Amino acid sequence: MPCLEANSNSIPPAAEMPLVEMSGIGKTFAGVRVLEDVRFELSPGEVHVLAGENGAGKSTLMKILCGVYPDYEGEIRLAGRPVRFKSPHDAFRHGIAVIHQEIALIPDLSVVDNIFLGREPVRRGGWLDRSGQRTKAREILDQLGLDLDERQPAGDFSVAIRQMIGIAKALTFAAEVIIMDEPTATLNGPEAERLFTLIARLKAQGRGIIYISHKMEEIYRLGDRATVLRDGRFINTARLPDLPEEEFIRWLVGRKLDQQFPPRRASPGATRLEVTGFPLPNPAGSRNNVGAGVTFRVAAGEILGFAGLQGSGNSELFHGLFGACGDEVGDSVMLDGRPFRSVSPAYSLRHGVALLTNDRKGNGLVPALSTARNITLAALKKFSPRGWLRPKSEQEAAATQRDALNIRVASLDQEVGELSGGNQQKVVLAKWLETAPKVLLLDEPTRGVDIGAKHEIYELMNRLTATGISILLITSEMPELLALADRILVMHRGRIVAEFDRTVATPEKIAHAAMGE
Amino acid sequence: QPVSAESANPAKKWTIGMSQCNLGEPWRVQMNADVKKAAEAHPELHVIFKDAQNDTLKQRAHVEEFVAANVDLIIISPKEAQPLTPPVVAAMHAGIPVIVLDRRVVGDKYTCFIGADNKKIGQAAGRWIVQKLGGKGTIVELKGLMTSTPGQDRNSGFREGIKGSDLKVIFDVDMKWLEPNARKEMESALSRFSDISLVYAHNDPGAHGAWLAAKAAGREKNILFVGIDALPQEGQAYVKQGILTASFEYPTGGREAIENGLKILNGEKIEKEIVLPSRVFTAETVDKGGEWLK
Amino acid sequence: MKSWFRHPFARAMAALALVLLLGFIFNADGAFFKWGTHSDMYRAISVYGILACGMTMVIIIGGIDLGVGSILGLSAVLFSLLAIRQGWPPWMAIPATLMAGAVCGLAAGGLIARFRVQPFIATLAMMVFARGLAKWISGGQKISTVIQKANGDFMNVPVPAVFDQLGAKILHGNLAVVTVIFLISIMVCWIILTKLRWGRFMYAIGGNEEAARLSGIPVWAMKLLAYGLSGLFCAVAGICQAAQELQGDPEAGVSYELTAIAIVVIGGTSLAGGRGGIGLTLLGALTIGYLEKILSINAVGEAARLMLTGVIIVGAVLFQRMRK
Amino acid sequence: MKSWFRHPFARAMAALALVLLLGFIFNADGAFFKWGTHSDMYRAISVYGILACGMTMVIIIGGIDLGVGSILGLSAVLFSLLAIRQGWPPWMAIPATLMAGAVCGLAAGGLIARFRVQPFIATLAMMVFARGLAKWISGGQKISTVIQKANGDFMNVPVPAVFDQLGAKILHGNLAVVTVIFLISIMVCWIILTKLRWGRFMYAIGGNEEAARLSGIPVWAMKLLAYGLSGLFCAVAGICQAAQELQGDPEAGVSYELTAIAIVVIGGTSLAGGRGGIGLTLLGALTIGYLEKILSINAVGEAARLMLTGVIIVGAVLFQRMRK
Ligand SMILES: Nc1ncnc2c1ncn2[C@@H]1O[C@H](COP(=O)(O)OP(=O)(O)OP(=O)(O)O)[C@@H](O)[C@H]1O
Ligand SMILES: Nc1ncnc2c1ncn2[C@@H]1O[C@H](COP(=O)(O)OP(=O)(O)OP(=O)(O)O)[C@@H](O)[C@H]1O
Ligand SMILES: [Mg+2]
Ligand SMILES: [Mg+2]
Repeated sequence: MPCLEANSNSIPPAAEMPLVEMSGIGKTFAGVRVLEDVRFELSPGEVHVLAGENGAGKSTLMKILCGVYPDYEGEIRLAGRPVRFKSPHDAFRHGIAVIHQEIALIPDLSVVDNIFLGREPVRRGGWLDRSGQRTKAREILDQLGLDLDERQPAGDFSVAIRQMIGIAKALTFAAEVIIMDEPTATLNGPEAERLFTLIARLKAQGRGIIYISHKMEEIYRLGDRATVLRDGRFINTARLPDLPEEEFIRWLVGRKLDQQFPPRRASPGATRLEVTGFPLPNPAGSRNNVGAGVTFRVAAGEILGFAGLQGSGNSELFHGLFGACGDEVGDSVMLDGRPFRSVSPAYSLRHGVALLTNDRKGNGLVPALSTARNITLAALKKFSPRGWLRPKSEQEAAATQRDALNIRVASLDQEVGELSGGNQQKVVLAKWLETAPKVLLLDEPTRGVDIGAKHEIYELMNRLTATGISILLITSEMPELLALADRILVMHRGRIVAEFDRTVATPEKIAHAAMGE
Repeated sequence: QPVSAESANPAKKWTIGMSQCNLGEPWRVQMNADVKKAAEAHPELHVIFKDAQNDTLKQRAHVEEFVAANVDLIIISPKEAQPLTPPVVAAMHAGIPVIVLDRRVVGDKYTCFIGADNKKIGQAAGRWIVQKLGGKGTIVELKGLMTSTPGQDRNSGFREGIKGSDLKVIFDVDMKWLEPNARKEMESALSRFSDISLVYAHNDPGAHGAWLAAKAAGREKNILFVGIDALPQEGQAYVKQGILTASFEYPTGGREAIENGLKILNGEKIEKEIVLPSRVFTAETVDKGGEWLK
Repeated sequence: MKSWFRHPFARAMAALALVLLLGFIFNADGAFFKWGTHSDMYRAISVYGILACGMTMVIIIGGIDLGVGSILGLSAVLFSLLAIRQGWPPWMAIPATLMAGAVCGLAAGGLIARFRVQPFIATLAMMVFARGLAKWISGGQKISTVIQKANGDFMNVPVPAVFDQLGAKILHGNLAVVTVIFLISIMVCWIILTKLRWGRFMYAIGGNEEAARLSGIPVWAMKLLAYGLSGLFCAVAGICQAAQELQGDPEAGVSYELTAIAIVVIGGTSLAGGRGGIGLTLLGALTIGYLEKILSINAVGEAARLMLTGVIIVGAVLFQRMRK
Repeated sequence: MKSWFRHPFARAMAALALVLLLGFIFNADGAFFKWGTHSDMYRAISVYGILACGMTMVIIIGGIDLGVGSILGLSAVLFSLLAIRQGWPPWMAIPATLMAGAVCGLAAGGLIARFRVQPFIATLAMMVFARGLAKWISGGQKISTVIQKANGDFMNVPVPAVFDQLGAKILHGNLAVVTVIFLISIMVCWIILTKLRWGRFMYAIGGNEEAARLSGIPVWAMKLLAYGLSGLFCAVAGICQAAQELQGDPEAGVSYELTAIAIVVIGGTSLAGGRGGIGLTLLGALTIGYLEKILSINAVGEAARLMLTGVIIVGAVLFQRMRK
């Protein structure tokens, strides 16, 4: 079993000897300093949380540790021995496995092939051992509770499943150090739970886990120690049980943060969107074709939450409403009392409907364009009367959004592909806000966003709804859903199975309904 | 001979397969046109044209296809001697007479070769130029593709022709038969040399391109231009327009091929090697149909 | 300072500078220092450059256009047929030819945009089709002022004035008209790509087509636009070529697509789409133009010329990296 | 059933079927039904097919190789020089030529993998360089059994047996040896692409290079491998070409790169990389081979042949979509 056995040149667990020691780490991108004299330490059998605001440098620090950026300053020691990785391959051979923040799968390769990519088990003579691969893949997928055809291309699956495949990929190999960069950003409760169980098991085996997250509950539940970065600098390391949450947040944000969820005063107006028997689009290859259709209505100024597990079809519903699938939907949708035939995204945008998808890398951003140009992309008509661009007003609008959402960029001309994950998410949100929509479909709007910025986004949503905008919201974070949504619809296998008012909704009720019980 | 037996029947239709190696050059288009024109005069002839697009192996396949279709006669203007020899031999073995046009095949397994001699034409051009310039002057030579035999022969023949004179070739480059290339190269020659007596180009489009370059530089009056091929609508017309001083004919042999083909089909005896004579066209002679080279 | 060198434009400049340096060293007895040499080079590269203008937009939008050389040939033939044989005045012959070029581009673009045919295949098909059409309408012959009469004799008609005008040099023979047309094409593309909404859309589509679509960008219309414009520029180039050669050659433009793509790519525009610009294409055209010119004035033999071209291209590209 | 048609292989089959259908209809008085016609076609397409084998891997890894035609020419010349002029035995001449081809491929691959030169540029440079080298070592002459002696006379040396063997047809003249070599090349690629880790790596790199790198795949080694193998297949094709032509022509293979790429792409392998396969390339080769053959046995004129080729390519590709 070449893949599950411990790596040959891995480090023997020593009592005091830390597994990983990083000291004096510095990193510069094109003249911009993103890490300065950072230190970090990981012991065997420990879950060490790495925390900080968006753009603080967490992912960069981890990419240095796993060999992605070979040119850095400072020193890394593995079990006391100094190392300098030249490539991810190099790092893996030293027993370091990573779940990257941006899901790094090959869309056209099957799930099994993705899981074993780069360390395929081979039979004698270098031939691929396909059946062996499949059995092993099944094993780990079952542990993660993933019931899917492992021969299907990975690109066919929703973001959450792809995230799970990424996790499976890192866990299939018995690495000494496992880095998890926001593994639960798109995961629902039950899926996250299974991951936590696995983490506990790995911990018990003496592996070291570096865990990056913006979700407070998780951090406190899993973490043994936490290290905080801010603006690329080391702030502090502390044992988590001894660290009050308030203090922790102060380290993170540099100031005190009042309650996380601003109070919501809902004042729903007239019916804005009325959906009757809307047929869910059926993406090629997907087997859950549901005939009945979906029925609901949203009022102006209301936030309507959608809950549902993996495969409930809520993301597909949003895509369909927005016209992203391109089919004519007939008269099943009424917007402000008039039929709304969402034939294309352009049509929807003209009628004031915007969709923020849950896959910012796949279909949210144009990485090669600058931050400012991404922000104005969907509303470009506004900035180009009669077709001529107005770069100045574009720049001004982008600057306004940057300040409102606290987007950390070196300059608005920086390519958006170079931003940190959370900041990219804010750029996508800014892009859709810039279209001044009447109806905003938000699928995981706060994916990977730090707590400070989340707070501001929540306030922003309150302000938007106060002006009569309707928001449809999908989020995998239960507290967020409960605190923001005025009503919550629960979906299961393409149907709406329950509806709760905010006053009566509880996590348990929603979870039950979501499982179809 | 099955051929002569059948030729008694006047209603007999003959099918001729014509394999052209490339139709990307006007000269070869002209060859096909000549074949076609000559054949149209004989209602009993039906010619199938195939164009190998400058691909030896494709041309080989074409000959094989003609054999498979059992044509009565094959005319081939081969791209290459060596690789096209085996299919020609195979056709002869199958009892199909083969006329080889313009370029040769190896050995003597063919019915008849018709073609002109590039080396002789090059030589004639050289001697003519020596005479024209009075044995003294500077020459720009715009060569055809130097990996092709016509290019090599038109070059070596020319060099032999001017041997012993005081003519100096000051600039020689490969323009690959193409007019835009010739113009570009000539521009370079013009910017390097203030004194150029004559441009010798391996084909008329090349000479025309050179003339265009000289005209743009305002120097076309001080330079003579000589080309080869002398197609009526190209070289001969350029001479008439006063663009070229002379153009040397490189006959296509299309008409001769049909004429001799008919003889073969009718069982007549013909010569195995027919070297086509060539003409030079100058301002004085162009209207009279040129002057035959000795 | 340091970041200046990272800019693609500066890197394309570095490659051009290297080539110019070679020109200074191997100046062919001073021929390289004459303005005429440079103006000749600009003339020679102009037709390729005009093709490269359309190609830049097609590549930025994430496609490729193999049809440019053939559409150029078709346009050259058509323009000559109309202007010489039919005797149409320029104000009719030119728009008609431009229209025909644009239609060819749109046809390929339509296959790509509506039927999702790979750009390589759709434009390859256009490449062979347009070449066949050029040969068909010309009867395989060059369309020149020499015309075959019914009796088989040839007669010579005068060259239409528009040929002379477009093929001429202005400013006392110091600048070719086609070079001016090339510079105007560059300007037009520059405006489209940097000043108009369309340009932004093209970059967005090339960068992430799905994100562009979801942002309400009319992806297929933009693709049609890019390929249509490319066809239009091919027609412009074809007219220029015909005017310079005083004839419409159905073989004109064979393998020009490779040069046009090379100009765009050596400038620094990525074939992956979404990045690059027309300024880079201008520099790429100059780099390739000077490279050819320097080898030409030094009368370098064919074999050595090819080998040197390969080596210098690599050298120039590596030189670009080095400054980084 | 429905999903079967969605499979790329089935779609490539549809295109081939359409072309074969045309062959049945326009069978040129039954010529299309003779085995000889088919075996000729297989022979004619084999050299292109061998190039397309290497090209498939390069395209799957997300690159492109413009150098194949030139490396073929260089190999043909080198092989002829070694086997005819130097009189080397086949077991020395063949490996030496293969080595040279692989080195050319590796050189281009090295620029791409190590210095991140765009594949288009690196292989374009190799394309001109190898062509120049072929002309240089051959002195611009075809290397055949006709040898010019010092005194200017020509003498004819016998054709080495290896030329006859490789250029022959086996099974009573029913199958060309080069076709067998083509099929073996297909098999080799099939094993690499589907049975070995290398193939998996190539698909991964073409699908998402960054993700592949993060998965610990030695990206640059794989790129070297793909381009090196492509060079190797070029040398195989060059040897086959020389054997069939009984000479080494320094102009051999000009513009073959376009045909090789077309075979791969028409099969259905995407130029974007990461998708496709060698089986598709086989189908693509047959489609293009039959298309040419059918036009050829019907002796369609040049202009019409080109236009029909364009139309049928588009038709075949649209036909593929239709079944979906
Ligand atoms: N390739 C790059 N080029 C230039 N700047 C970069 C690049 N990658 C990251 N950065 C910058 O480095 C800083 C740190 O980014 P990093 O991704 O490490 O943040 P992070 O802490 O992981 O944030 P998040 O919580 O949003 O994921 C950011 O300001 C980002 O813009
Ligand atoms: N493009 C696609 N091709 C094939 N199947 C798809 C595609 N998109 C989604 N699916 C499948 O359709 C089902 C529903 O997907 P959807 O994204 O709506 O789920 P979801 O409940 O929103 O999940 P998530 O929590 O990941 O957002 C899933 O099984 C998913 O794998
Ligand atoms: Mg991050
Ligand atoms: Mg969802």
